[in-house]
Amino acid sequence: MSYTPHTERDRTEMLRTIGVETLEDLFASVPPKFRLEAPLNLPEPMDELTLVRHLEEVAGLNKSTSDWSCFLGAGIYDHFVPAIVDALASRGEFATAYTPYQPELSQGMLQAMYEFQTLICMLTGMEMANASMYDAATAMAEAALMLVEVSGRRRVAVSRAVHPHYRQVVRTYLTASDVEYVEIPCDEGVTDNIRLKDATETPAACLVIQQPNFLGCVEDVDAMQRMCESSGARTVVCADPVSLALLTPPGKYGVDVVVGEGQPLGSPLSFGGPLLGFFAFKSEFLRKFPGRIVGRTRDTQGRRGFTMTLRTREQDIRREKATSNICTNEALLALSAAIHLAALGPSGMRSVAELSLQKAHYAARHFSEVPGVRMLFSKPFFKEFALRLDTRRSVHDVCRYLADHHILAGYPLDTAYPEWPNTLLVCVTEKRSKAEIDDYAHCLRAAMEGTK
Amino acid sequence: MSYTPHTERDRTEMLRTIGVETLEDLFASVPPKFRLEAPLNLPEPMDELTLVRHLEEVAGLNKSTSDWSCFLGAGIYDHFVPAIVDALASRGEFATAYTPYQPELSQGMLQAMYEFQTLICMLTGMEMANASMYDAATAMAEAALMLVEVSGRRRVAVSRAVHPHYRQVVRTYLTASDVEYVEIPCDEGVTDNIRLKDATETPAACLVIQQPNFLGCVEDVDAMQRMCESSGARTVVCADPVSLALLTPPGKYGVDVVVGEGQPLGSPLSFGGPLLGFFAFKSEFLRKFPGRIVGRTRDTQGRRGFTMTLRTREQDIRREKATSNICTNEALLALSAAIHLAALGPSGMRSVAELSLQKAHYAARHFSEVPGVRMLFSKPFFKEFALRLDTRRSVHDVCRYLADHHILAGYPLDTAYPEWPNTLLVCVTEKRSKAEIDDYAHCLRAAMEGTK
Amino acid sequence: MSEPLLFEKSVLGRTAVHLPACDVPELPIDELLPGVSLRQELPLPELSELDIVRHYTRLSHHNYAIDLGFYPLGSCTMKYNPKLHERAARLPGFVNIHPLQPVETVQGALALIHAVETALAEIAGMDAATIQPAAGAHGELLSLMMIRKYHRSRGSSDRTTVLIPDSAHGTNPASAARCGFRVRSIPTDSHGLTNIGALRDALDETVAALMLTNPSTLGLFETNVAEICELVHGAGGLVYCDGANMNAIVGIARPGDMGFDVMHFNLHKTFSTPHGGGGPGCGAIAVKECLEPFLPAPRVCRIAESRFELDTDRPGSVGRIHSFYGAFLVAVRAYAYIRTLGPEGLRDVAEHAVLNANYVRARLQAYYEVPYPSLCMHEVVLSASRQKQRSGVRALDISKRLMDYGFHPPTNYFPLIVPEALMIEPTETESKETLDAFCDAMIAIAHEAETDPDLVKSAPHTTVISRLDETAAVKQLDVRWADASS
Amino acid sequence: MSEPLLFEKSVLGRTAVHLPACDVPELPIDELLPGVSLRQELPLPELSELDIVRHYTRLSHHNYAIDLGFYPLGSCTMKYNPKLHERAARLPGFVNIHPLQPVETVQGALALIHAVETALAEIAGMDAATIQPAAGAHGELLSLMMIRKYHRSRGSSDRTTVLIPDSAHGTNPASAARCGFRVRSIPTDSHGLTNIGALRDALDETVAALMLTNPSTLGLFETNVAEICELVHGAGGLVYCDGANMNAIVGIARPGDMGFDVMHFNLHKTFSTPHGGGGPGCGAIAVKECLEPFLPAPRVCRIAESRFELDTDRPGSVGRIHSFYGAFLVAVRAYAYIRTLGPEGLRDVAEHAVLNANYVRARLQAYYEVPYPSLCMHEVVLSASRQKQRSGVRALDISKRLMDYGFHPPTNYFPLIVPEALMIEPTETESKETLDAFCDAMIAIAHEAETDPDLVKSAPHTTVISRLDETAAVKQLDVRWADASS
Ligand SMILES: Cc1ncc(COP(=O)(O)O)c(C=O)c1O
Ligand SMILES: Cc1ncc(COP(=O)(O)O)c(C=O)c1O
Repeated sequence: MSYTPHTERDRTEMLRTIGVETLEDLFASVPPKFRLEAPLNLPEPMDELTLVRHLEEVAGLNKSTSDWSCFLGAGIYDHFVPAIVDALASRGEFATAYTPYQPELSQGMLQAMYEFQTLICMLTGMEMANASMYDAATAMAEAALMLVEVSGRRRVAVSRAVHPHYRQVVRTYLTASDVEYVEIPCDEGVTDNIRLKDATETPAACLVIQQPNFLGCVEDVDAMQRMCESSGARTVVCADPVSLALLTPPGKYGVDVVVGEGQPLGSPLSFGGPLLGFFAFKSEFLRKFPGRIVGRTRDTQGRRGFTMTLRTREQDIRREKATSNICTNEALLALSAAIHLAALGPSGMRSVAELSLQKAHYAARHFSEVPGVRMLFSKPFFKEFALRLDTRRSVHDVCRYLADHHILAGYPLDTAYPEWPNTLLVCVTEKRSKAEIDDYAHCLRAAMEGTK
Repeated sequence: MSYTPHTERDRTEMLRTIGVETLEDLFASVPPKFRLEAPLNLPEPMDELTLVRHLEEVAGLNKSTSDWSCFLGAGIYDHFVPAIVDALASRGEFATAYTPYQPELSQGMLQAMYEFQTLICMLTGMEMANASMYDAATAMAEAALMLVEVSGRRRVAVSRAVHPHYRQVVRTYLTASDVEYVEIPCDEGVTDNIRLKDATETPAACLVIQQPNFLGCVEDVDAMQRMCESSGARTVVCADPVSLALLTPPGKYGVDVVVGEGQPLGSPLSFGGPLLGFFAFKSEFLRKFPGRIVGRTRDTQGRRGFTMTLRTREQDIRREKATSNICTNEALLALSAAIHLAALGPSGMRSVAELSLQKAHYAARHFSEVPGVRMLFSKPFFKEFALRLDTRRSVHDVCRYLADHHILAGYPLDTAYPEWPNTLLVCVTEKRSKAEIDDYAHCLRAAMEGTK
Repeated sequence: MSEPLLFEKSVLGRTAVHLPACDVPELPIDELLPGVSLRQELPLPELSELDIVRHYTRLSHHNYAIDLGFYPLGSCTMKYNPKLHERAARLPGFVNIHPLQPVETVQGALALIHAVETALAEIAGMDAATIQPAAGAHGELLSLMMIRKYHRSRGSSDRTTVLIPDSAHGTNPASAARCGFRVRSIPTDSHGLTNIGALRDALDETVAALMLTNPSTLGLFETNVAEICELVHGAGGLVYCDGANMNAIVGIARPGDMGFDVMHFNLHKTFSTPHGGGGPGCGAIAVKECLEPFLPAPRVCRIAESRFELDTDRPGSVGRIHSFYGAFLVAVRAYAYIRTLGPEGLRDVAEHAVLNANYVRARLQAYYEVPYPSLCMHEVVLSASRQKQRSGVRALDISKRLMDYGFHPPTNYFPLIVPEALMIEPTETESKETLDAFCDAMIAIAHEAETDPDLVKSAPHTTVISRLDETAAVKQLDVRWADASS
Repeated sequence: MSEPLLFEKSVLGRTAVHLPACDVPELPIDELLPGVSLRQELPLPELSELDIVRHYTRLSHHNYAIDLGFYPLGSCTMKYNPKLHERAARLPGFVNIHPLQPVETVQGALALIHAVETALAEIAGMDAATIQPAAGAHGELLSLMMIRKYHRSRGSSDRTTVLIPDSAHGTNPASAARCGFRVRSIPTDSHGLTNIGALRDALDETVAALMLTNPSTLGLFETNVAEICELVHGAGGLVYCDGANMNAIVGIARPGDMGFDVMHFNLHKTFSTPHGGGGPGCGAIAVKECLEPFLPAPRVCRIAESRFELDTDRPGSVGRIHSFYGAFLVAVRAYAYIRTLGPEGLRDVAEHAVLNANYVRARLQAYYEVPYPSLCMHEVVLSASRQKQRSGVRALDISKRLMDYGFHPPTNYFPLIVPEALMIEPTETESKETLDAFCDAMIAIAHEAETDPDLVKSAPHTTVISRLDETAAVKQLDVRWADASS
């Protein structure tokens, strides 16, 4: 089985046309010593029926949120996705196309990307947006590197309230470019303004913050933006796109770059991948930003058409002088995000945000009533909040107890923040029902009692 | 929620254009006494998220063959369906189109139906086939009525080895037309030739048989066809399309009409509906057959095109003189069947048939080794066979025992054939693994022991 | 570009899908099937998986559908088919269940059928319903069988006539004939309604039933429906409602309240299940108590709050009419629809369906003849007789020309009593913008019919094929491919 | 017909999807978010569900894809993407799992990742692999980071140069630059292979690595690969294999055996995962033991026969390069592919990919210049320089004209060292019939270039739009819709 359509006769005729005897002959340029004698050490082939069964079995080894209550967030969110998203994005015309290098044959995807860019601008309040990045983490790293390039300053300040994985990725990227990485501590769950001030006294290319931040709290983007402006540092805000239906968009404050994770817009949890980085920026960076962008123009008959543009920044033209090395990005997830945003519209997006807000606060009130449980921070939060569990047994034990009740309890913060042992980051989206939240509270109470 | 796109402003403008004040005014012709005052007594609306959960719950109340081993056949078969069937047939362009009344806009479906008709002819060995019927049962009834009309004989003979539901449907249809129904008994699991001879001595319009018959056994179509020819009766064979990959097709014997259930070709079990009746016939009936048919022709520029043809038989033109009342049929399932047949091709179809045959016989050998269990008939069978269970407890109890082990054991024949108490019709398709069959044998043994 | 046939793409020895090897001990086939005549050759096409994917993807691009644009085919209710329903109808718990499983293992399916039947009875204003008929015509046939048996059960086997207005859909008389009834046609009066005088004249002791489409195929509500039902009942007949047009009155008025005894729904119309290019459908029927005993077996019945059974013991029943219980997966979609909309949503459907049709009527009445110019219900029937007279442009030409504007044409030449009929049913899911674009096109075509009739008569100009030779299709009948070389 | 933008279809107050009512007690938002600045307006488009379905269905009809036809885009390996994989990648147990779930609850996912990584290492002839890079370029970058750290870990922080042949893909030099390396270009010799002399000259103690694409973007196998690797190793450098062209040699030969230290795969090429119109992809890399410690964290590791863990304790690692573990659902598809094909099937892929490319080469070599006319691997690079010289018809024109024949064009103007390059990669899933039709079209166009060059230069003539003004696209930059009225 290899999806090759060749019959014996096809092969014979084709080999004759080519002028060789055997398939083997075609590989004459591969030195014989490198030609495998034995087959690869891989499992034997499976037919479709057998494979489907096997895959169902493998998938069945996972506990999915189809059956379990998900209170895990921390970067990947269990938001509602309407049926039309996959019904449309999965169409073969989109899914089995390459990057739209030939615009005459790719107007569908090109128009969809132009619309995606517009939607991201609308959501973030920014002037321009590219056609996607791998994920939020790499979008953030690329934003920082772009601003290093623009500013000539080889120092990047990142709030400790930024997603720990994203910080790690930024660090990986900066290390490779020998750019200095400094971390701004948090205070009460938000970026510490005073330490920020100190840190930006040494000239930094940019400050990177997250809104709402990893700990769930709402940052004062306005204040930090003004502080950075006075020190000449640029700003990168990593925004939860769902929160943007509720919060003043970063663009309003004059932020330089807004990046973020687009997964909550129409993509499932997918064990964390593929993801969708979005990247919105001030138009002053239009020769500097990474990745693809689609523009509107006219054809020879004056009809509107779409094409990839500003291509001279890109690797295939500029090679080592390109603004980034990115090539294949996340077009199909961008398409899903566009469909999702169109399907929800302003009222749906606002509902999702408000429901998440209300339910998260309801949950926070109830969970923190459980003896031994209290809120770690007192700052305003959106859909995630951190709990401190006052218990002799570890928070991991508590999580395990809830897992026995088919609840994914949250993300133990100590993994990334050793300064906060026995804390748990809990996420509540619009998909969690009151019953599920109450059940969590109930189990949490039992777990806390059992551990005293 | 009603999928209506109207805004308040749309409504106002449209009402003004129409020249009425309110939506209510549009219903002036409905006598006020009939206008509902109170809303219908129906459950309140559900949003998508809530509804999906609800439907998953309802579906979850069923035990599906995703988790249970299915040895049930009796007209609906658990055959393998490759992924491309639904991937292609579910495309909106096919699924959300109406009957192709306007050929210029419906060439896709029309060509697919022409191909379906051809595939059915290839499979059955017949000259022509229509574009589908509701299901095998109604196809059979319509075939009988067509032959009553053609022959002028108001008597139809049906083998008792035909699916009991189909026989009931035929009877319902014949009763409504005051046509006599006679049943030919079985002998050793096949239609009794001697009784058939007796029955066709009184002139009958046709004989209806099934191949393989409901009891799983292979009928001697050739012999019956010759017998009927001599008595002037026409023949209708209801064929399992999967068996046609293995058995000489009825068309070879000169049969007049071949009908059958197309579900095994690309459709899931679906709790028995929607189904796909197919209807293939000798070309002499081309002014008499029921339903739609697509023909090939040319457009004004000489290009090949497809259109519904021989329409003067149909109800919309001929009204009470139409050959049938059928209008909407089963186009989308016919499309699935065509994709399925194309995907499997001759080798795949033959594999399915041979695997079913081998596995059914393996199962029969093993099951009938269980003490107290024996084969009810000794005739050659294809993928189904009848067991007699020599037990004090009922066969339904045995089935219940196997159900406790997540096995759908089969169809207790006594429901339809009181002459055979404690018998079970078992079906084994290519999808049943050796392990599943062995497990069945094991449970059957335990059940039989437990009941002694 | 035209697409070759599957058979023309076939190459000997090519394969798409593979099956597993046999995991049980194998025996020679002729040992397993002694004396059975086996097939020698199986002349199916041989293609690769990619061939097949391309073939059908390309064919799909040659097919107009609701998903692509406005489809105002009158009497067909081509409304939006929610994608959500497609997902619902693919849940393993609905798809992978066998109709003969023990009832304990299919309680969800039975509950769903029961819920749909209960909802349909409520919407109809009737006492019971069944989803078993596979399409509207099947529902008609079943109903007539029940009516026949009803009369016989009361000793009157001489009720052999069914009255049907001349505006009725062809399935009505065809179903009546299929059930052994003599059909008598009732003329339409000058307002487009059933001619009561003629009906009165036709009513005698041979009348088994009147089949009335309400709203009618002219898009008009039969205002005298109460009187009509009384008359028929008075003469000992029953009244059947062809409910294909329920989209106009769902949640507004109920056939049962008007005096009808039995009706059919087309779930593939009113309840938004996709028509699939010609099925599957579901022609559920609802009946008054007097007809309930005759419903086909088996019936889903509730025996406890959440416990359902299949009742096969129905001695009065006309018998079975489907291999199993009807189009279950179609019912799943209809259920999703009913649960999404709720009572207010269903009423909304009717209101906006009627609003849309009247809006089209109002915008086009200056350009096309409107034979019955009152307010219409869910559809409006125009006539191109003015165009035909002035420039020879017929309803068919206008229909074909609409394709060039990107629209599916309305139904044409039906109902038969309207010359050059153009029957337009917009449905409630279309926006004002779409209706305006359509009306603009219709008006432009009316203008073209005056100024450039040949342009219209030779349409369509932008489709994959132009008009087809229908006569040749019959005369040189070719309904299956045959290898030229064989 | 052109399709308006979402925004142009938006109507104030229209809605598609509804959310549930709030089932918990609600508090005023400003009480929940005290002092937080809230958004006043959210300028997203407002459409009905049907609007959206039609919009994207119509857009899809304006997009060429493998599912519609031949897509011989060189270097992109546009092979059939099995539909079965789409179903697999939608199993709830794969789709609805969170990356931070306790590992005990995601053993299936970890087992699958482990199996894919193990298979890739075997196919590469390497010791370890990771699926974390999101695309080929990401894999390159990660590899270079690892190479950088490898050298530093051995005390040589002055290895700052990366050598890259001039035929390489643009991502190679761009990735090197992104990683702080200086790029030095190595010329190609007259046979289309790496110029060994030039390589030798370039090798000094600043060289960190050579990035070699094998088979190269000219579709040629680097016959001297062993010598090349030895030379680079001898100079203290590492050798990177750009494995974008693995489709030519999968199951035939292994980069690890040839001397490469690290390579990337494009699962969205060789392993048939759909390219999605520009992603998602997966640029998995495989490495020799010496680089294993530098692989990014976390790593999936098997701690018992069927028990997997996520190892985050990797002190040598270059760090994290993805938010989580890479494109899991892409890996699911690649897994399905590898399990479907097995060892023989994978070899089959390479053999037929190479067969197809050589067949196209053989059929076209009389009509187009073939700069390197030996047997090729999975793709053949032609040049339109003859056509350009004779009639001014360029590679771009030929590409556009191919659209009129129903084909997607080859890659053009790459590799940069071939003037008027037409880079044709048929892939193994295309049939001889398709290749013949394509070659016939190419030959016809070669003829048209002689007889009617303007026809070719003004192509395409049958697409939804004609050639676009790319200059205007930059000069009058419009990369987002803005309401004309605002
Ligand atoms: C008025 C009317 N009655 C009956 C029918 C028959 O319905 P079906 O096609 O579902 O059999 C139709 C549909 O075409 C119709 O429009
Ligand atoms: C030779 C070669 N190298 C690298 C790449 C980059 O891969 P990706 O687009 O997945 O980043 C490509 C793909 O375009 C390629 O063809």
